[in-house]
Amino acid sequence: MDHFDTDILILGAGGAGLRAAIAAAEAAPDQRVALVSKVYPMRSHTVAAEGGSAGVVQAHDTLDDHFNDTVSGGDWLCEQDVVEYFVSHCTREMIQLEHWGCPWSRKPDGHVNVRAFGGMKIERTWFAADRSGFHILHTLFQTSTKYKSIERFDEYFCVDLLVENGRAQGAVLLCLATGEFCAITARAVVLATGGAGRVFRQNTNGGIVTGDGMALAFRHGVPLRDMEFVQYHPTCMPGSGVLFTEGCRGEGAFLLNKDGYRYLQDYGLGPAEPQPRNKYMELGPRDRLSQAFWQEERKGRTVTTPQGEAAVLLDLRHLGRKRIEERLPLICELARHFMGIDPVDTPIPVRPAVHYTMGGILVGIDTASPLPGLYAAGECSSIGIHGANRLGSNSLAELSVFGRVAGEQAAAFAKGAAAAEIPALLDRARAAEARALGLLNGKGGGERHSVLRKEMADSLEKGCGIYRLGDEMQQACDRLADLRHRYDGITIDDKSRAWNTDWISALELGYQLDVAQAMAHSAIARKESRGAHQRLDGYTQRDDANYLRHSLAHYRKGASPEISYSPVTITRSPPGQRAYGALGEQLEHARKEATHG
Amino acid sequence: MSERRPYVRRQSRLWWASRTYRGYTLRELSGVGVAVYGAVLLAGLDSVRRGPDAYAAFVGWLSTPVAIVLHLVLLAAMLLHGLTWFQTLPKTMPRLIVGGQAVPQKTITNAAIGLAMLCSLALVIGALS
Amino acid sequence: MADRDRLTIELWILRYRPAQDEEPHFVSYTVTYTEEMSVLEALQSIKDEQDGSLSFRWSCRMAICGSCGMMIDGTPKLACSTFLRDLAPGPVKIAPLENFPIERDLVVTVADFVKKIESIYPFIMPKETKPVEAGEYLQTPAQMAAYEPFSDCINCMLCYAACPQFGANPDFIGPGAMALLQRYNGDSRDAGSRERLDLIHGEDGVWSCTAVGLCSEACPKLVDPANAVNQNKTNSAFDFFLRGLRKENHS
Amino acid sequence: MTRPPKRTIAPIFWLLFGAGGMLSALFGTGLVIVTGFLLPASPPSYQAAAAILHNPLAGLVALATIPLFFWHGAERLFLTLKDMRAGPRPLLALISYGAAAVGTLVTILLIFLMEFGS
Ligand SMILES: Cc1cc2nc3c(=O)[nH]c(=O)nc-3n(C[C@H](O)[C@H](O)[C@H](O)COP(=O)(O)OP(=O)(O)OC[C@H]3O[C@@H](n4cnc5c(N)ncnc54)[C@H](O)[C@@H]3O)c2cc1C
Ligand code: SF4
Ligand code: F3S
Ligand code: FES
Repeated sequence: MDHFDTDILILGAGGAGLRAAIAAAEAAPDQRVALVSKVYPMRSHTVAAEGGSAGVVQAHDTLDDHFNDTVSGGDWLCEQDVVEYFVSHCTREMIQLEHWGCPWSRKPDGHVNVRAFGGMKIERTWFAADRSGFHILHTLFQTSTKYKSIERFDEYFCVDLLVENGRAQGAVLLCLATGEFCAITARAVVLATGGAGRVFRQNTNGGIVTGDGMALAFRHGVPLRDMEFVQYHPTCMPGSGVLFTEGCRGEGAFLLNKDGYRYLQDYGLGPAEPQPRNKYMELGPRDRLSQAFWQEERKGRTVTTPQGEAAVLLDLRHLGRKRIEERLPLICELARHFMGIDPVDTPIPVRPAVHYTMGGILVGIDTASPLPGLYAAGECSSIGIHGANRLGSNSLAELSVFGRVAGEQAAAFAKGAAAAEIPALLDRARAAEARALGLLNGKGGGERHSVLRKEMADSLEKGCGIYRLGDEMQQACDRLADLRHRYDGITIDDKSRAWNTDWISALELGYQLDVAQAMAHSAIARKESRGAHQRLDGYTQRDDANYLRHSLAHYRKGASPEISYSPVTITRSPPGQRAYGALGEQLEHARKEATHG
Repeated sequence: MSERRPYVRRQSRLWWASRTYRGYTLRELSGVGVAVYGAVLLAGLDSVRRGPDAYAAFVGWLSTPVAIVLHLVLLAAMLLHGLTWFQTLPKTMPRLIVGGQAVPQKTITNAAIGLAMLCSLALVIGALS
Repeated sequence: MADRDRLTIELWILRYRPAQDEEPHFVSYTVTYTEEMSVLEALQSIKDEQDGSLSFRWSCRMAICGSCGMMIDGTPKLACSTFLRDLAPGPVKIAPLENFPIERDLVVTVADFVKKIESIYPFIMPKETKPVEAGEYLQTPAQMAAYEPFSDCINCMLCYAACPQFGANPDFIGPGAMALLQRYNGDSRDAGSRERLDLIHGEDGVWSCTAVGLCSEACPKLVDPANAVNQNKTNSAFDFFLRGLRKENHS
Repeated sequence: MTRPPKRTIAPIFWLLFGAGGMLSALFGTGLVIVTGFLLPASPPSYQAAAAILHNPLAGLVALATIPLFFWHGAERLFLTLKDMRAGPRPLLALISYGAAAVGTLVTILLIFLMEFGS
């Protein structure tokens, strides 16, 4: 097996991984950085983010407002100290990206422009047309090529972490092109492997978003936090789940039911004004909008698409051709190309689909996980800013802010750390290789992993959807246990080594099943409704007395995960009622009065 | 030893004749037509230098079927050349920004073709008068 | 619309498995398809239901990650945004991107292309360095319009598959990397044009391009890489004659 | 950093090619119509033709136009031959550019003779 030794190993080269690599290279130019990704960095799923990234810039906006929006958006399940750090560093990171060349959309005077986003009180979303993630990712990737100390391992798939003496010291990689393994030993390891949305059926995520890093850390004893909170995005393409950015609504789009009625006003988000105010109607948060869809579907007020899916209508027509084509070119392309609909004169049928995993690898404000030497940033991590529901545009900001922190922290740790214990690590690496080869060459019982994958996605969609019921969640847990068991008996069609995507998919499925179990078990254990976790079986209310706590899923080999809880850090925003629309405004007034009075 | 063994496909020697690239090859050959026409011009010029007999012979040749067909072909080549030349023109220059927006390449091409039509027309009118 | 017609279509897929095949060969698959099914979805259904050994790259399914370029009926296309309804009745020929070595099945070698991208200093070389604390550089919408389309390149390499000069000379820097070069050269915040231009004066730089122009037609993102290459050919030509003057200016 | 690659002399030919291409694209069609169709239909007398051409200005115009047409065609011929892989590159270059060079010399010579000769 090939072996490379390095100082800082970064797994994942999406937005978070690239930002971490650059930060590490700048913080410690004398240290070597290995940057690993199972796809070329610019294919990472950050590329698909459309809407934009948060950062307070306007004179009438404040960090406090961003803080409050984020904490109430997360239904108070946020680590408030982390949110505080986060909001005060977003803008700096956005400017840094600008200096590196990110083509943010501009105002006529040459200053960066910002747009409105759901759940944000004031416009603070930096955007690059509707290709914000694309431009951020390409800017970071291209900028990273400037640093000689970064060595990339493109199209290398991580099959395991190397942990020795209670410290993360490297990883075992499978080179896609050759099918050969290699071990990278390091003094510090950063996980930046992205989310896990593809465990669900209809989702906005790319094929590579399979929760690998979450499962890797999980298997090595790092808890996954708040995994029951999975965000549904309200406006996606029926069938495929491809996203229509929230930027559409930021630009003023309406959501209509089959009668052409702006139904959100029936769900506490009104009044319905021609130009929705921030945090009202269409600019409410995602969980609320997705829940309203579910209710409309129950009432039979949705349309049915040719694919047989229920949908509501995203209406852009009143914005006019010029604005639509200028601000939302990708949306035009998607609607015209993929659906044969011109948004200039026809509303687009949309429905919710799984979009984002709020939970992830437990890390502290310094991005360090409980396993020494292991850091995590980006969607794979749970640093605590999203709580029970993430606000749109907080995630790109997160990967910038905490990608940097992770790079710097890992560099600092590596500097002080003892050298990797290479012989012992290589033994472990060979064992990991043998396991992966065992999966490839094992005879199995003839079952295809694609069958298991579909069943997994179906059971999660049923059991852990927009609204949840105890027995349905139980069924999901049971089916997942069964799938986990059947997974050991799968047969891989393709026994060759070079570019064996059959094998890779099977390895990914293993990760997905672990993550899915963590989600389902965390969900069934939370007996309340909060943010993206909404129950209809008697636990319809938020229960701060018992559940203003983070869930922690712990891995147990061969068994279902164990769930425990940890406290939430609350510094200055005591849990209040989470409301939007007119009620939200009233409550906020009252809160302000109270603090001033 | 790994299994990896990238397979390099050789580009077909006749790629330039394939459907995809036929337009390109014709465009290039139209440029050769320009040179051939240069030779015809030179021959005419030289006939004048060599005296009235040579000149008469040249003018006489111009009316033969061979010369007429040749000139028809050259005319087609010139037209194709002119058209494709101005289609390529905007590709060879920086994006033209007017009033904050890029001028569409079609506009540049059309303007240049218009200019070429004026130039050629001027020659024809000049010759007729 | 429950009983929509279930149509079938035949796909001829060029397959090459280095472990067992001497050279690539076409294999036929038949898939059932619906109106809105893309070529990528057809390939996925083959992989899931008929033959798990078929390999191809994909991720985003929305024409933005640039993974799924392939030759579809002889034209370079993104599989995720090419629809079977437009190719019916078939059979449809699917092959790996032209002009690139085949790693396996529909997977081609990308590393050389990425090296080219890395070679052209694909980052801002600022005119004046400015601390982040001092805020953003100003850039008017007109200044953005000068380079923005070039920044939309998704690195899908379709333009390379369309370019016969790249087919003839694999070392030709090619349209995609030139689009990126122009993306930075055209940026009002950048001062690296000189250095980048110096990289492309050679035969493998802009001078392999014969302005075929099909690169721009293949581009799914309207980047117009032909403009990037040929504009710089003009620049390189002028620089060839004017470099004497330039030296004087510098010293 | 990487050393700059070797320059080629392609820009010289490219510039000639461009000048010839532009001239012919602007005036080529008109010229062909005039000399190919109008002239044989009603040919000017020899005296008239000679008078026009003996004017040094006309000589200069011809001197610019004809060789540039040659160089334009030569570049395209060379590239097409190269595309067709018709032979080793130096040979193809020799044939194409050589022809244009000879044509240019001949043009200069003939025009010189016409303006200053007998
Ligand atoms: C369609 C869409 C639109 C979005 N829009 C917005 C938006 O407008 N604003 C916003 O703030 N957020 C948005 N988000 C969310 C945001 O884009 C993501 O959360 C964020 O980009 C995740 O970045 P990341 O760096 O953590 O992971 P990714 O970009 O997913 O990168 C993961 C990296 O890890 C690598 N990797 C994974 N597993 C392995 C393995 N086993 N071995 C080796 N490498 C591995 C991958 O190759 C990749 O390089 C959107 C998300 C989606 C899906
Ligand atoms: S220029 Fe266009 S075709 Fe070429 S790589 Fe970029 S996006 Fe793809
Ligand atoms: S197709 Fe090739 S030859 Fe030039 S214009 Fe485009 S790079
Ligand atoms: S799958 Fe991403 S471009 Fe097609």
